[in-house]
Amino acid sequence: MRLEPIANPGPARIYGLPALALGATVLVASVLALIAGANPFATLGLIVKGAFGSKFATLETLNRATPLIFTGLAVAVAFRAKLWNIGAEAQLYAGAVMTVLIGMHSWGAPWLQLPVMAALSIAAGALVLLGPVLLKTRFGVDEVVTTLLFNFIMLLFVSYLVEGPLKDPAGMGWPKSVPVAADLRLPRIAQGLRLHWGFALALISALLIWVIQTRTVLGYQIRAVGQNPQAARFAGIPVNAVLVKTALISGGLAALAGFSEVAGLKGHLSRDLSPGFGYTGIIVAMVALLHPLGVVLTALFVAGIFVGADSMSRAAGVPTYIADILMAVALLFMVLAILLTRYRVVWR
Amino acid sequence: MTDPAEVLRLDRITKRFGALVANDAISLRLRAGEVVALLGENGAGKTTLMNILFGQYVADEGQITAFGRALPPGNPRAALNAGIGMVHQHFTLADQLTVLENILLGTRGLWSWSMDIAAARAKVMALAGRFGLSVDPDARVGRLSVGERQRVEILKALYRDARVLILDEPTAVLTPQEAEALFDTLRKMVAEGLAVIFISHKLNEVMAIADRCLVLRHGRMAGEVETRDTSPAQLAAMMVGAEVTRPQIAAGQAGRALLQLDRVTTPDREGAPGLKAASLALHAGQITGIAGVSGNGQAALSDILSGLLSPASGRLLIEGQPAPDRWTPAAALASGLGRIPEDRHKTGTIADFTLTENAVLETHVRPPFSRGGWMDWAAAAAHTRDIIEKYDVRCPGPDARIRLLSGGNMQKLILGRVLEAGPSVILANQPVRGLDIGAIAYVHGQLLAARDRGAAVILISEDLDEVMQLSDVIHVISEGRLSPPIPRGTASVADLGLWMAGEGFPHAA
Amino acid sequence: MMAFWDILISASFWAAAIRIASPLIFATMGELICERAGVLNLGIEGIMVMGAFAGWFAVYLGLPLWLGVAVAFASGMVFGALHSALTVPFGLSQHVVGLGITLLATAVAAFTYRLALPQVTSPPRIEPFQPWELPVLSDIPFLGEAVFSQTALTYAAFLTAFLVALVLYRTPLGLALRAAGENPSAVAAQGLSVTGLRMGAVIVGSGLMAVGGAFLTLSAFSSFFFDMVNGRGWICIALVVFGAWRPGKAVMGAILFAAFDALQVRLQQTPIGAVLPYQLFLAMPYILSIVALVLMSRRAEVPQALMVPYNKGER
Amino acid sequence: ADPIKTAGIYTVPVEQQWVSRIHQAAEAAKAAGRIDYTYTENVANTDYPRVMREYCESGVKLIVGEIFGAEAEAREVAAEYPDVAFLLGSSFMPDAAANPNLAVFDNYIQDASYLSGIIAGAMTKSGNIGMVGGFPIPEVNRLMHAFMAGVRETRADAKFQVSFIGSWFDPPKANETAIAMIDAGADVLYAERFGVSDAAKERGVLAIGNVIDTQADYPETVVASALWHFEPTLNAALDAIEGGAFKADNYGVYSFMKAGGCSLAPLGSFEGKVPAEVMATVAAKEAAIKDGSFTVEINDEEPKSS
Ligand SMILES: Nc1ncnc2c1ncn2[C@@H]1O[C@H](COP(=O)(O)OP(=O)(O)OP(=O)(O)O)[C@@H](O)[C@H]1O
Ligand SMILES: Nc1ncnc2c1ncn2[C@@H]1O[C@H](COP(=O)(O)OP(=O)(O)OP(=O)(O)O)[C@@H](O)[C@H]1O
Ligand SMILES: [Mg+2]
Ligand SMILES: [Mg+2]
Repeated sequence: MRLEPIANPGPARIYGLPALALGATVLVASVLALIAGANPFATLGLIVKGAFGSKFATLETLNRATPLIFTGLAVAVAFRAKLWNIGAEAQLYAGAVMTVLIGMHSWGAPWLQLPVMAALSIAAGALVLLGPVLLKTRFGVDEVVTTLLFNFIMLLFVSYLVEGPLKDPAGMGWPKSVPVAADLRLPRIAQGLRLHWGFALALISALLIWVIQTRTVLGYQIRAVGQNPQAARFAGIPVNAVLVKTALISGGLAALAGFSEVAGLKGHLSRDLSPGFGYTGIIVAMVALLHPLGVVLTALFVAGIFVGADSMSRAAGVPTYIADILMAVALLFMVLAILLTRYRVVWR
Repeated sequence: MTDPAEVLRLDRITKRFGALVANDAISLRLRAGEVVALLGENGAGKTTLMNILFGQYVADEGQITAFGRALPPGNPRAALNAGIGMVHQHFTLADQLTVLENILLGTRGLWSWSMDIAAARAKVMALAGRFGLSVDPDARVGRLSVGERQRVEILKALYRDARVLILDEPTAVLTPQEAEALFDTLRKMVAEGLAVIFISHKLNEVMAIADRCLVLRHGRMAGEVETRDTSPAQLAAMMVGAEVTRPQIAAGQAGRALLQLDRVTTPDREGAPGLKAASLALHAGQITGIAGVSGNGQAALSDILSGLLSPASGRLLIEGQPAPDRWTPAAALASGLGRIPEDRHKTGTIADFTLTENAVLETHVRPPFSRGGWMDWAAAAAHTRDIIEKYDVRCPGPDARIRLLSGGNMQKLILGRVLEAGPSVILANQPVRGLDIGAIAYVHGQLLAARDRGAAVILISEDLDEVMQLSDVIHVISEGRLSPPIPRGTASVADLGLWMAGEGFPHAA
Repeated sequence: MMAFWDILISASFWAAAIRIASPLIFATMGELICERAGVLNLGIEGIMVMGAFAGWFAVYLGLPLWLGVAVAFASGMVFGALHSALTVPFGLSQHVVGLGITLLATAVAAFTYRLALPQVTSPPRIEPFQPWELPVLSDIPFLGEAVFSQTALTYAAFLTAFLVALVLYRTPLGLALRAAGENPSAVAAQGLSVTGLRMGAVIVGSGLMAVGGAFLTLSAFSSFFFDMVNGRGWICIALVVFGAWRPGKAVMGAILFAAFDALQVRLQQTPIGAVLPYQLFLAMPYILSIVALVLMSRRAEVPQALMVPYNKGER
Repeated sequence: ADPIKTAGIYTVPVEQQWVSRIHQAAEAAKAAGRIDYTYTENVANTDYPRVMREYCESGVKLIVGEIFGAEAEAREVAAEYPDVAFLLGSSFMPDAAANPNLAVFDNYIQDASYLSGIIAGAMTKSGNIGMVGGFPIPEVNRLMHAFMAGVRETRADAKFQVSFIGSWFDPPKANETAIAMIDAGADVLYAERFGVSDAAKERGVLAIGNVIDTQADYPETVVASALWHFEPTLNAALDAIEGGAFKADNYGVYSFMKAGGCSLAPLGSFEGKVPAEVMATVAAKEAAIKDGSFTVEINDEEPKSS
């Protein structure tokens, strides 16, 4: 079999296939529910209810989506330049570490110190990605592996910090960091809403990245470097400088995920701050075809599936692991569906 | 009634890509011991036809018979087993593997436990000796020169006992010497009864090697002639469908020197020599030709001019002033250089970018295409429409991805991009490689026009005829050394050929 | 300082290193096969979890240990088939599919475990592989204890590595696989199926990864835990790189990494361990991989078509 | 009365020793008709507050769980649902002002650990005892200290190797760590984590269990175990709820031996293999603990190798 590009896919394809992917996910959910002895016909309703069925559910979904928007954007920016940043997880933790370092003592007015915290977190994340990128530009070392490896080094470093120098003396020996000062927590968007300004920051970032990608010289250069670095170099584009700039943006965005999780939700750093947000961000970005606004939608979709399916597992009495299964299945179906909106399969 | 010597027969092959008919009921016969040339403009359907023959595409209609037996469609393995070998336009070799490994690939059942390297090596060496294809069987392919790689490709086919060999533009990337060696090999093969299909845009080669010529035009068979009954001019007319007129070339009016190299030396790189104390002056209103066998320092020269390389010693002067310290592609562009790169696919364009995005690749940092870091896409699109119109770029529109353009049209866009920026110095590196005659005439015409407007043009080409026709002054390049300038008409082809072969330049006056 | 050398020259330390290396060797060979054919398989971590579960569960249900290994292999092949179907003919992003498979396989293992064993209060156990004393060999001083008192599955790991090297470098199949990872169009031009080769490599490679996981439940330990693989899959990806895509070097790398792990555990009882944080030792494998990459970067040995999908129709 | 709607939220699977005791107690209460019990396991700390909220929203009246990794957020949730009773494992004390509805507990089973130490001290020949823990948190530290104190009763000169594997759940690693200790001379292991007893079994040395009784799995290896019983804790909470008196208490005391919250597992296959005079000491100490004449010291400092 082979794939043939479709010149002008119709709306039936563009909307039908992703819908089919969702349908197939629900089918898998129902089959799993059946196997687990639950009512297969209730799954769809329970998932939707669990994700968006109440103000509480919706807010939880948005909360869950926030770090995914950041990491998804981080990956989308980097992948545009064909900079395979698999290390959003590490950059996220770098941002989180910096947030704690700056935020553990309050030394200035929050309106001053919070932006400093955010900025230095961005710098920390950027720095973490800068390493692999310099190895790439200087020595030609493949960044897929180095960024992946940095994730584990970073996690061990965090583990060292929370068991050592940053360990909370009031934490009863539990491996977690000192807390961020109370006045340096990101405020809630509105009174009584469990949604903090990190979410708004994520949306703003997405818009900003979109503008950068489509309207600026840098955005154009990033794409040129991604598509054909040699031609870009010949045309006078400073390839390495563009890669470094890309890395700074990408690492910074991922770090904001850590910043927003720590300053917005957790208040401290621990080794399990991120249940794989950095990795899921990769999938989010790819499903979104690296489009920044698509990243927002995809992050909401992924968060919705997870929160909804997790809630469904409790309501239907199915083991909780079904949430991860459905998230994975939905994502795989979705990337396939999106591919097939642009290509047709020819059997010969 | 079949001809006993007939080895291959294509009957009314038709292939459509969507609305486009790439091959329209094409028939072809091939006899043992003959060389058939397949000619046609870019996009005429030559490669498509051969891909069908080799089973990589499936024809919509028609059938193929090899050695009297029908060939199942869409099955390269069947084609190989039927004795058909193909050397693709773009080589299909694995760089990290050795020559021997590349040749052995796929020749033995996948599930067998041994490769019997010794026997294979002996067979390869025997074949190499017989056909004059010298190559080290244990060398990594990635280390080989283009000519050597092509020999490996031919050995691959011969190793599988191919009786029919298809060569798709085999000489497009070869030096004249390598091409001559290839023809020797082909003659030996034909003498042993192999049949060859040979695709080329170079009519003199076709006249030299082919027994018969088939001409395709827009996917249709435009004619078939015995080589001895035809002439290059007639072939060209058949390809294009009209008489081809060559531009009349008058001598240029030399102005002041716009760019000079003063005893420039650059380091050698991976087998390719750098420049050795090379001196050169590019004058306004002149075309300066660089003649030489590829791999003699042309890459270094081109890199120096385009800002990819700085001189290790010696000076680079622009309008008499030393070039900026940070000599980068951006600096070169800023100081008025225009560049038609050697490889339009790899370094000239970005395949997945639109025409517009490609058209401003080198100028996007300047107004009107950008201001203060912000792109102005409307201005860029307007500019692209201008180029499309002025340079007759045949394309769906400025928003089409450039990968869909044929080589000739891609080259026209590049030409427009360079010339519209109003460069004072134009570096044209192999500007017509792989183009058909119509496109070649167009590109040459534009270069001459730019010269006449006062630009200094430097033309790097391995095609000596092209250099001699166009250039007002010629430098021969050999082993990184540049000869003194030779004015138009003061040296014969034979002289230049000798100097190119490194027989020592005449001393500067 | 004394303690440090005492550890290094003790046979039990090297026995531990070889034991810890065994699952890594299986999975690294699996990943190496995939990457040699041109496919980065980031599903490795999840496939190892699946193998750990499937192998263990089969034995728990009463199958003999070796059949448990076979079941693990088969479970890996299933996920390998899914991975390759998406990444090879469809050419979907190998990052996405790989991470998706990791998520999926991990969750499927956990889901099945909980469905099958809803009411356990302490993890059920099986009788795992026992060390297999070889006649004569096991009696050699030092070597006998360090190398020849391992379980059969450890010996199988080394045998697997040997076979992988043999096939890759000495057979037509291996040649075709390597070529598929270098330049798929060269393979296609010789009438071989790139799709078939790559899918085959991913499927078999995933099977080996699963056996690596099963080592944890059938040899290293006797129960199944959800987090049991604990990043070992990612280590194997590093090992493939560290070993420059060569089976022999990758095995040496696995032993080296395992030695760091064994050392780290032992150093905690020494003065050094009291000074240096244990995380430093755990990070060593990753840091060394990066150093190795930098040192190797001059000679680009990376399979040239790694992560590049091959599609006949496209241009 | 109607069964109390109860939900368990655990950050690890219910097989994990510590959680398994809570889960079992809850299942028992469910069987007895006192509660209506559902649970979610393996909840990441990131998701913990969300799951808490979800259960609260769904009308659960009692939430049992562990908030060691999500203290601040969990307490915030508890404050938002004043009508729900929270009985949570925590290293911190209850805060009646902020969270009148949040009570804490922990496995204060140092009494049983101490007794198991006495036996361990009697069983070691080399006087070298290996202890493999997860993280040096109070609930681990205090049991190790109590165990060591017990050992010193019978073997004053005992040496201890202490290691933390930096994970709650990595049996192969615990296994390797234990083997390293055996190689370094340990002949009795304190099996705080899964994986340790396997090493002991493989190398033919002895192990002392913790929290759960695994002797059935390792009949030749596990001599004695300090068991935790969650039932007294849960029952006390249920009584309080039923009486409308649930408040911010520290339920840790219900894990004390006096309250029936811990015990020494029966010797089982080691019956008769532990010297009788040692068992007499154990019995005497147990009686003293129960009548309050002897208290095992609670020391939450991180233990170090000696
Ligand atoms: N895979 C394809 N999909 C769609 N159209 C194709 C494809 N391959 C070729 N074509 C079309 O077929 C026509 C013939 O292309 P082909 O490559 O055979 O030309 P050619 O004669 O070999 O040209 P050149 O001299 O430049 O090599 C082209 O105009 C192109 O539009
Ligand atoms: N997949 C495709 N889809 C559409 N058109 C295609 C495709 N493949 C090839 N073509 C067409 O094939 C034609 C010729 O292709 P080819 O690769 O032979 O280029 P070319 O003219 O030979 O360029 P060059 O000589 O520079 O390599 C082009 O006109 C292009 O439009
Ligand atoms: Mg062609
Ligand atoms: Mg061509």
